[in-house]
Order: sequence, then C-alpha cells, then structure tokens
Amino acid sequence: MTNFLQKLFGNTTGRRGVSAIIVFVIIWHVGSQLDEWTGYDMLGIGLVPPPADVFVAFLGVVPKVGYWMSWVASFSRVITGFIVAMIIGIPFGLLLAVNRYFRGVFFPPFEILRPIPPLAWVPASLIFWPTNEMSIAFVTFLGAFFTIVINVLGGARNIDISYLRAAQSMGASQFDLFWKIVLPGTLPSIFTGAAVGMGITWEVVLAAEMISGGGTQGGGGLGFFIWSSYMGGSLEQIVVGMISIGIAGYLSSSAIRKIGYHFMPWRRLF
Amino acid sequence: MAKKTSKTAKKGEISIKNVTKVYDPTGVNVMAVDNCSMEIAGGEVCMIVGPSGCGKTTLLNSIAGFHSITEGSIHLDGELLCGPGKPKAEQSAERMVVFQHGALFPWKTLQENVAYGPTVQKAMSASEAMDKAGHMLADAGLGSFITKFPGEVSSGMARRAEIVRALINNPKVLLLDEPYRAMDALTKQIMHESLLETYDRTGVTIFFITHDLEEAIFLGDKVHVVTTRPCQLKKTIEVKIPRPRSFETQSSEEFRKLLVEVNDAVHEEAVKAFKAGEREMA
Amino acid sequence: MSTPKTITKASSSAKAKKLTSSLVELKNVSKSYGEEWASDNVLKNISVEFPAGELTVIVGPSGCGKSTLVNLLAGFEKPDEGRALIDGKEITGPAKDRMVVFQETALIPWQTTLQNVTFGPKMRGDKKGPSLVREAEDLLIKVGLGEFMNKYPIQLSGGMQRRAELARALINEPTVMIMDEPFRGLDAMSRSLMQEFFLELFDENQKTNIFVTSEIDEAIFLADNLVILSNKPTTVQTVIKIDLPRPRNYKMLTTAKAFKYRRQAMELLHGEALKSFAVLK
Amino acid sequence: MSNAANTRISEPQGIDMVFYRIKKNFTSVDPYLTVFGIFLWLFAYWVLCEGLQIWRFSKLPGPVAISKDWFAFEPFQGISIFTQEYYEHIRVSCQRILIAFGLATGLGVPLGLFMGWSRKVRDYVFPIIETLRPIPILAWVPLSILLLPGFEGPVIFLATLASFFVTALNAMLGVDSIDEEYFRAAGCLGSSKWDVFKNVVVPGALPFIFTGLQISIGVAWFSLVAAEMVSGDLGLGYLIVDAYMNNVTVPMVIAMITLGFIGYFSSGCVRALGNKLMAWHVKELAQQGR
Repeated sequence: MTNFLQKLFGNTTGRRGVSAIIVFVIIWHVGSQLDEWTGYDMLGIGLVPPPADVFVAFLGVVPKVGYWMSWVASFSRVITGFIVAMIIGIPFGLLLAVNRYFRGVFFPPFEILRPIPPLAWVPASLIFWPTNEMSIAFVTFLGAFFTIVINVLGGARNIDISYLRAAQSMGASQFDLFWKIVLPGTLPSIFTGAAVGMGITWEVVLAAEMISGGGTQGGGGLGFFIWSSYMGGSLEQIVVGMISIGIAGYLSSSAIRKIGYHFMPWRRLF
Repeated sequence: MAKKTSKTAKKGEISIKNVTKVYDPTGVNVMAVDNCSMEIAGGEVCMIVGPSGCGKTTLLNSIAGFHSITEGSIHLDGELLCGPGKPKAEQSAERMVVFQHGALFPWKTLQENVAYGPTVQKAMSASEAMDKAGHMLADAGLGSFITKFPGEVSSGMARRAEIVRALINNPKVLLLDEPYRAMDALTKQIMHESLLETYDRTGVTIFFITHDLEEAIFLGDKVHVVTTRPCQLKKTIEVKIPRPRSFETQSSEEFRKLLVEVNDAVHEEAVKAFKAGEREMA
Repeated sequence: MSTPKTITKASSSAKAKKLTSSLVELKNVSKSYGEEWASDNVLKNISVEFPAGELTVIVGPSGCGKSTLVNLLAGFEKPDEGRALIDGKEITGPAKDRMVVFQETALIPWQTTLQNVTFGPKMRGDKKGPSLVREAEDLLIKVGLGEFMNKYPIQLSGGMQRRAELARALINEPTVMIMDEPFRGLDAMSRSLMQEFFLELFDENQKTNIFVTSEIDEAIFLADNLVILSNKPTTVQTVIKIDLPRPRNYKMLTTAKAFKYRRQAMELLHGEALKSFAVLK
Repeated sequence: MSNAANTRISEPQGIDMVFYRIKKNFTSVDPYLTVFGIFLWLFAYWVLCEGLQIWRFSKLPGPVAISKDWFAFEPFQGISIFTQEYYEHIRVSCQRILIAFGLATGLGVPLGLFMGWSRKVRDYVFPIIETLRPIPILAWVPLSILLLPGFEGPVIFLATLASFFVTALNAMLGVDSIDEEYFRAAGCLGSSKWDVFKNVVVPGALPFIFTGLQISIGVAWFSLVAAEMVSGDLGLGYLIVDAYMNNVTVPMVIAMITLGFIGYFSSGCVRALGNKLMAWHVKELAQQGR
C-alpha cells in the first residue's frame, strides 16, 4: 500500500494526475450546483447530480441483490458471446490466413458484412432467434467476431517468413509449422483482437439490453439497470450504473491482459 | 599536419576539459564519461573509436546540447558551451549533428529538408533557401532526386543529403554519430570518398564517432581510442597520410601499419566491453 | 567435374563425432524474380563449386542477389535454369543436411534458447529426451551461452543471438552450413569477436561452409575460397584462393599478405560498387 | 524451362500497364474465387430464406424479396431507391456523422497532439480521459437524452464522444512514436518551439492520426446507429427500429445493407484523404514492398 502511494505521489506525473481528477470532481460538483446557487445553468450539466449524491446512491444500491444480479446477467451475456466469438473466430481467421482457396471464397462475403454496425443486426436477430436471450447473445457474438477474425488474419499473415523457413529446414511438418510457429506467432494479435472485441462486446450488450428492454425474460443486466433508472427518473442511479459499467469493462479488459501475460511469457520482457 | 584550405583559420576549435558524466536513471549511478579531456583543432577531422555503449555518444550529445555534463567544461573557439554553472549547452546551428539512424524528416522532400534550416533561422527567404538547397544537392550528386522523399532513396543517398542539410547552415563543427553504421562495406567506401571530398572543399571541423577502425584511419587526422565504460582517453594516434586520400590509400603500407597500431589498442577494450556486456545480460 | 574430396586438412578436434561434409555445386544456374521487365534482378549463368570441408565466402555489392543464391542452395526456391547439386544429387527442398543461419535472426521468439536448439531434432524425432537436452546444453555451453539457456531470444544481445543460432544449426548435424550475412547489424567490434569465434567452431567441425557477406575484411579473414560476384546481372566474376594459415586471429588481417588479397578484392569490388551507384553521377 | 533470365522486356507504360495488371490479375485464380464466394453466399442465403424456408429463416426476407422491393418504383414495404424517404434517412445520418466526426477530429487531434508534445498537458488531461474511457459510450445514452435538448443533441453527442476518445489517444500515440532524433535534428537546425510543432509533431503523428480516424469513423457509425435506434426521429438506425416495430422486414435489411455501404465508403474516404496528405508515407511503404 505504501508502495502504491509512493508510486502515486512520489513523482510529478502522479501528483498532477491526482490533482487533475480532484479538480474534475470539483468542477462536476460546482457545475451541478451552479443552477441552485446562482440561477445560471452551466452548459446543460446543471441536471447532473452532484458527486456526493451519486456516492450516496451508490451506497444505496450496493446491498441490494437486484443490483448484483444485473452484474451477473451482463457478465454472463458478455462472456457467452465473447467466448463463442473466440471459438469460431480464431480457427476461421487462421484458416483464412493459411489457405488461399478458403480465403478467396470466404473473405469477400466477410468483408461485405463487416462494415454493418453490430447494433443494426439487433432487430433482425430479435426476429430470427426464438428467445430474447439468444438474440442478445448472437449480436454480442457478431460484435466481437469481426474484430477477432481481422486481427487473427492480420497477425498470422505478418509472421516473419524466416521463422517458417528455419523450421522447415529443420524438418518440421505442416502440422508442426501450424502448432509451433503459426499459432504462437499469432497469439499477440489474438489478444489484441480480444481486448478490442471485449470493448465492443460490452457496448453491444448494453445496447441490446436497453433496446430489448432486457427485463422481460433475461433478468435485467446493467444496461437495463440504467434504462430503468432513466425511466424512473433517478439521475443518481443512472450515473451509478455508468460507473458500474465502467468498472465492469475495466475488469474484463484487465482480465484479458492478465491472461495474455500468462500465455505469452516472451512478450513480458519488452 | 594535413593540408587545410585557408578560409578556415581558427574556426571550430573544441576543447574538452575533464568532462565527467554520471547518469542516474534508476537510482543506480552509471558513469558514462570519466574525466575525459581532448583538444580538437579547427578544421581537424577527429575520430573517436571505442566499443559500443562506452559513452562516446554522451560526449557528442553534450557538445551538441542534448545532454548535460556533471563536471568539467567544453569550449568552442574559446566560448564556454557548458561547464561549471551551466550544465547543458544550448542547441545551435553552429554545431550540426548527423545521426546514427538518419534524421532527415521523412515527411519532407530532400530539397525541403535541406532548405529547412535556413528557413526557420530566417537566414534566407523560403524560396532562396529552396534554390540554394537545390544547387547544393546537385553538387552532391543528388540533382535528380531533390523532389524525392527520404524513404524513396537509398540509405547512402539519404545520408549524403543529411550532410548537405548540415552544411547549408555553415556550421563550425560537424558532429557525426556512427552515420555509416548500418551500411555494408562497399556502400561505406563510396560514402567515405564523398565525405572526404566534402571536407576538402569546406574544411569544417569534424567530430566523428565510429567503431570501424579502417574508417577511422581513412578519414581522420587524429584517432582517439577511448576505453570501455566509463569513457576515458586511452590513446591518440596521429594519421599523417596526406590528403586528398583515395581508396588506394587503404591498401598502402602506411595505412596497414596504423591499422595494426589502432587494432591492438582497441581489441583489448573490445574484449573487455564484450565480456562486461555478457555479464550485464546475465 | 571434381569428385567430393576427402578432408585432407589437419583436423585438430579429436572429439568431433563424425566429420561429414558435402560438396555443393551450382551448374549454369539462372534465376529471375520480381516483375519481368526488372531484369536487373537476375542471377545469370552461375557455376560455382563449394568444396567439401572448406569455407567458401561469397562477396558482392548489396542488392546483387546474394540472398537469392542462398535461397537456391537452401532449397527455398528453385532455379529457372541449371541445377543446384549436393553430393551430385539435385536439391529439391529445404532439408536438415543444409542448415541456414539467416541475415535477420530467425530464432523463434516464443521459445527459450534451449527450446530453440532442441526444436529441430524434436520435430524430426531422431533424438529424444534427456540425451537431447544434454547435447543441447553442451552445445550452448560451448558457444558461451551456458547461463542463458532458459532466456528468450529477446533477452539476448545481438552477438548471443547469433551464437544461439549457430548452436541450433549445429545440433542438426548438417553437412553444409549456409550463412547469410549472419553478422550484419552487429557493431564492428562485436563482429570481429564473432568472426574469431566462428572460425574456432569451423576449425573444429570442418563442415562445408558457405558464407555470404558484403564486407571484404570479413571475407578475407574467414575464407578458403573467395567468390566475387558482379552486379547487374549477377554472375561470378572471380574466385580467389585465400592462402592464409589456420587457425587465424585478428592480427592476421593486418599482415602484408592479407593486405595483398584485400587490395585485389577491393579493386574488383570497388568497380562493382560504383556500378551500383552509377545512377548518382 | 523458361528463358526469362535471358530476355529483356521493357516496362509497360501508362494504359499498357493497366492492361498488364488486369491480365496478370485474371491469370491468377483469386478473382474467380471471389466471384464464386459471393455467389455461394448469396445462394446459401436464398436457399435458407426463400428456397427451402426452413426453421426461422422463413421470417427473414431473402435476396429476391429485398432486391424486388429495393429497385421497385412502388415498393411493397415502403422503401426503395425511388422513394424520397430513403434518401432523407441517408441524408440525416450522413449529416450527423459529418458533424460528429468533424467535432471529434477538430477537438481530438489538437488535444492529442498537445498531450503527446507536452508532458504537463498529458499529466493533467490523460488521467481524466482514462477514467472516463472505460464507460461504454452507450452507457451515456440516458444521461445525454436528459441533458441535451431535442433529438439531434444526444445523437450527435454520443457519436462525437465515441470518436473523440479514439482520435485523441491515437494522436497522442502518434507523437510518442516520433523518433527523438527528429526533435534533436530540428533543435540543431535552429527551430523555435512553434517550428517544431508545425514541422515535426504534426507531420510525424499523421500516420497514427489517420489510423485513429479510420477507427474513429467506424466507432462513430456504431454509436450513431445505437443512438438513433434508442432515440431518434430519422436516420438509418431509426429506420431499422421503425421497420421492426411496424413488422416490415425488407426496409430493415435495406437499411442494414445501406449502412454497410456508406460505412465502407466513409472509411474509404478517410483512407484516401490520409494517403493524399501522406504521400511520403505511402511511397516509403511502397519502397519497402508493402
């Protein structure tokens, strides 16, 4: 702990960062109260609840089971979609990279579908899939899928040819080339893709929860938490929801970093 | 002493006195330069030879004004660059650096690159500077490449253009930091001949860092061999081969004898540095 | 054509297991690459012989197609015309009898030094288990990397990476070693130390060595035979027999005899280099 | 055996070069594979949705139904290339993107450049950005609806916010990526601070800035569609939801495809602009054979 504090305050960067955030909170507070104090609204943020109220609201929801259930619901959606996208996306991307004919046939349709924003698929998937839950999972999957495939493909095609040649002249078979060279060589891009894909997944889950009204069958989720706070007119809870999602997103991307760190020992050394 | 052109009387005399530089990047003091002194006469080609990572570049950086020095002083033509009470020299166009990896701005054409200095110094108008740059590049044999970007020409051409960019400012001193390191021997040979030709024309003082011994002898008036870290002067060897020099010079008996002399001095340091390097990695 | 010679040189190393080396030949080889009109990029009618157990250095100006030559010898590419032969048999593809040490280091970054060295035998399955590991460790100690076996390539200095790569090649017991400017990018001093180290290894193993470089000094220091290429199109200009005694050390480069070779090579190559730069003046 | 090594072919010029490239392209198998791939995909789509109508695919409009409506003078389900409404939606979405992307670029690029250039600016601003960035853009939806007036405000705000973060961070990374030696060289040549900013910082960061802008325009479309779907009165995102609410599926798919096209086109525009501004970068890459 002392170590952490020292890191934070021991140098100029840390001190400046902390003071910047303090100033930010003060401006937030002043901005939200300005209307009350002077009668002038500051750039429309007069409606934002002051930080103290948000904190109180936060304390209010923390003991509630429903709040934590929304965490569980959102997380399980994100993870389902994300994992399915990894399971399908990585082999698909690798196949695109190693086989010219496969790439020739499947890459163009993939490129045609890729620019369509994932959320545009929401209504179509609501129509297609029998349950709400399945359609949310499908759109989540799409969000991560395109990013992961593109990264895997790029990573695998950028592997230095001299590694392949070296392995070949030492007598490695096609099978070995794939497992010992292509796959580990692609790992860094797989993790980059996963990190970006994770961000998109959160966006998509939120939107899907808001649009489909989540609560009917699926049991809320953080997106629905925000949406219902909005419907109920509780501004403090909206901000609480935003912060919660921020934390959730941060947790999941650091989890990916941790896993990447574990799987790629040679990358730690930079 | 080598033949000098007359217009360079007392210009670019550098005197380095008892310079010491201590780095403190991670709380552990690292001594890069230890009490190093040398005198460089105006219009001299001074070659600094030593193992890599020994602190030669630190010396160059403190002359150029990129780094501060811890102790000692550096004077240029009697004027204090840095010393007691003034740890860091200011950067100025009188001391031009040619960098190891090349620092032509990749987003400007060769001509724009060369014209950049006089333009920002407001020494010339933009169009004058472009004109002059065009002429100087043509003189250096780059006439048909002036509208190319550095990324489009070979590394040899880029390096020539970089020297032209330095010279257009009429610097007192040219500081070269292993500029030909990444080139193969044959390209290097051509580059050396071109640099010598430039030197014979301008007589500018040259401070040249290298660890290529033949390069050092072929180009230099004096070869300063420095020790592995911390950098100290180990031996100074005068090269009395007359100028202009040509590539045949390099297979002369005189050249060979000098090479033996420098080689002996350096090889010992190289082995030391190599072992120290291995120890550091472990 | 000459038959593969038996090794007549005094082999100082009694402990070398079996001295196997092969004769490699290129017969009237031509090869072009790139767009059809860029006909500078060709090897034209190259015939050269790399005698068994000797160190042959190929030297030429940069961009003259030396790397293509390496690719042909290694079997990564096939000649358009002519034949590339090893011990009289056609080279059909990469194989473990010809190991290549690359210009840019090709140590696999996600394997430790030891894993890199054991990679080849493991893939082929011809050596296994503890005996393989012991052999690899011995080799690494020999190249001075005893303390670095469990480090990743990125943790090694340039010189160490090259030595690790040498060890990785040697464990496959090739009969031919092909070195494609292996010391390029090292600074002049580490380079001269690596050259001496490399010669020690060579004196011990006596494999057929094909060494490509663009440094004349390096070439003369190492070579038994010096093959000088000329540029545009690439052909063999001269082959010089370098008759300096072995074992060699750095002082030998400054002897009068070495200087004579140097002058000879330089005169030939300077012309070639100017030809590459002809565009300038 | 070919005789390529001995024959000299002169480099084709102008139009001949174009023909040469085309000929070369069609002698390879790739274009045929592409056509085959697209055809295969369309065919599978048709079989599933219209041919066999298996499972729930029957609920989705197939390629025949879509193209029939899309190119009809009097579309069955309301939207076609001949209806005014279709273009109105496109216009509104594009206009919003232009404003949002312009705002984000105008604010993000300078801020990013200053963050990269000045230690002080970075120390103060970067922590705030990093604190706000993990919050997904869509979590801002309710707040922005409440705080900003009208339909336009929230929609544009969300798209701007999304692309602002990407743009600013990439501009900052761009400055980080500039080699220290360029700053030193500029210093040696006698540049003032402003000269350095103009001649080193801005051009040096351009490649990263444009990588950022490419991502940023994608992100802007992404958030715009989301925002239009949640709150909006017009625009392609709204069209999708509106069609869904009214149980017409064809306009929904038409809007999706249109979004794909426009999205692709807009990132193509950004790329083209980048290549135009960074001729040096393009040529450098070409020289390295990439």
